[in-house]
Amino acid sequence: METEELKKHIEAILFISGKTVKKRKLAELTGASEKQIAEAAECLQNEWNSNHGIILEEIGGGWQFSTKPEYADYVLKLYPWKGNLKLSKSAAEVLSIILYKQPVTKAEINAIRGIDSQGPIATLLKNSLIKTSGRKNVPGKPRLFRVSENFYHIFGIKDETDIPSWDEMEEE
Amino acid sequence: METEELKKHIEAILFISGKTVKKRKLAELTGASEKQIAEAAECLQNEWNSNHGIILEEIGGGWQFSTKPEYADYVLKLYPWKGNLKLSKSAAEVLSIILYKQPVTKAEINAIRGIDSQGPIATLLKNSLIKTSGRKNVPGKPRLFRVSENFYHIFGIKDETDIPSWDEMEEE
Amino acid sequence: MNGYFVKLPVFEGPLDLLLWLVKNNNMDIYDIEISRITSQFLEYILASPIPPDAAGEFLSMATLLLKIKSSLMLPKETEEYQEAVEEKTLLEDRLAEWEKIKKSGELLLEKFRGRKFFLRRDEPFKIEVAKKPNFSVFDLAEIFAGMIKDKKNLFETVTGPEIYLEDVLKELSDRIKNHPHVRFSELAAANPRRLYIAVLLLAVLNLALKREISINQKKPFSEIIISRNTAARAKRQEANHGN
Repeated sequence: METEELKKHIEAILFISGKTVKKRKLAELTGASEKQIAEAAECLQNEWNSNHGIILEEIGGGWQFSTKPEYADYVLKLYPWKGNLKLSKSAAEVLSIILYKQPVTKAEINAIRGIDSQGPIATLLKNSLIKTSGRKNVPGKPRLFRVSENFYHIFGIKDETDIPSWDEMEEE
Repeated sequence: METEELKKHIEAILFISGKTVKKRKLAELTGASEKQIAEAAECLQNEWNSNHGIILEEIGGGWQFSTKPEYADYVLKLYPWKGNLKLSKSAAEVLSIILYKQPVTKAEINAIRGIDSQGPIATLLKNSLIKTSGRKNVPGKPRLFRVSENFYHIFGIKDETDIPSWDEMEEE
Repeated sequence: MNGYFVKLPVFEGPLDLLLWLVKNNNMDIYDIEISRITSQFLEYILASPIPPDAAGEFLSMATLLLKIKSSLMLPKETEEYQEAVEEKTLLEDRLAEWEKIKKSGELLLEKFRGRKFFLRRDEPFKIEVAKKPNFSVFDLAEIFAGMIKDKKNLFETVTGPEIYLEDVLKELSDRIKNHPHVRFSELAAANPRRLYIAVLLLAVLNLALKREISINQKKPFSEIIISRNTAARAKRQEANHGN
């Protein structure tokens, strides 16, 4: 498929989805290579990001459309709950633990924080920033937590390389 | 607000919504007049409908983004559970009664069909082809049914003036 | 109290407080002066209200610090001293880890603030382009016109002579004797009233049960074909003959 056509396909897919579609998925759907997808998406990004109310973003190993922040007010009038997400310091810390230690159990999170984390975990689950993913094979079979797809969107993270590594955190 | 800016607002709102937003609602959100909205939207439509995988459509007294038919397959690939809409003969009858007699109560529908219509009404509601809209001011205050915005989209008609008159059908 | 606790931050847990004390004393996180930290830690929890749900954690940390502190005062050769050194190292590792988590939490909060107004739909298009109906709006018009024209549906009332199953059964048996295949709609057309059609249907089911006829319908709402069941009849005649 030539790039011009591929661009339209990507637009349609991203519009339908309304959230991130992974590069791999885009390649699978269109039959193009991931390299071609990346080229077409960058091309689209240039076109979109200058003249429109919506922009194309590279997020969580894929691409998505988002509204430009300057138009958020109008969107929030229509969907006020979209602006309701509030993140406390403790929720951000629990989220960091899950990000770096995933998959991780509640007991492990508690051990790192030195304090019970039931509240922040519930908030993060409610806001779809984390998800449960299987159970750990230890007595009691506790649930394991991971960050969710929404996590990458909320924090605008392109992919894993966009997060400082655990070792890098120390050097600062 | 000048047209260029208004266009971006409309884009952002329609993208987030993912369904029809009425002209009146767009005007209310942006503070523009309905005439300005119509102008901006037509302008957007010209730009969109030639160069993109998605088009802007005037549907049911408002505007919405849709994928071009040639990309519609991606909806099925991304969300395979969305099949074709198959309506039974009785559902089609009830839908036609609601279309031409709206707003109409279940008792009125039953009277025309000579048979209880609970089943077909439930199916139509489930498929968002009809909606309830207020109650009739008669004993028991029965709910009134109308066709929904989704109906206009699915049957590809702009608004009420686009509905064929059934008298004409009879004359043929 | 050396002004330590002026403008005290809120501490989430004991590690949080410990880290703050280490930083405030300009200590190396990997070389904590346990005795100084312990006394400050105790001063804090005695002087400040501890969040009730975290009191246990603060107290158990205080116990740990006191234990390490006292063991470290023993001669280096003792087992307790060695154990305390290990516990101190473990605590320092935990503290270092907590520091990284805090930093990363701050980083996330910063990213979050910058991203708050990038909104996306988060769900697929409500409108399903692939959902094409199996008929058009013109078909709907036709269906409606058909129903309205067919007004007998609307005004039918059940009056007039009663219809008995026996009569209809007999009629049906006679009819089927002369015609091997009959359409249900033909039979119904003879008396297109709902009561008659209902009784007719009962009669058909009755004969089908007796295996006098077989009934056949290709799909729902299509024509019902009633056929004389010759095989059954032949069988019965055979049986009669045998008698």
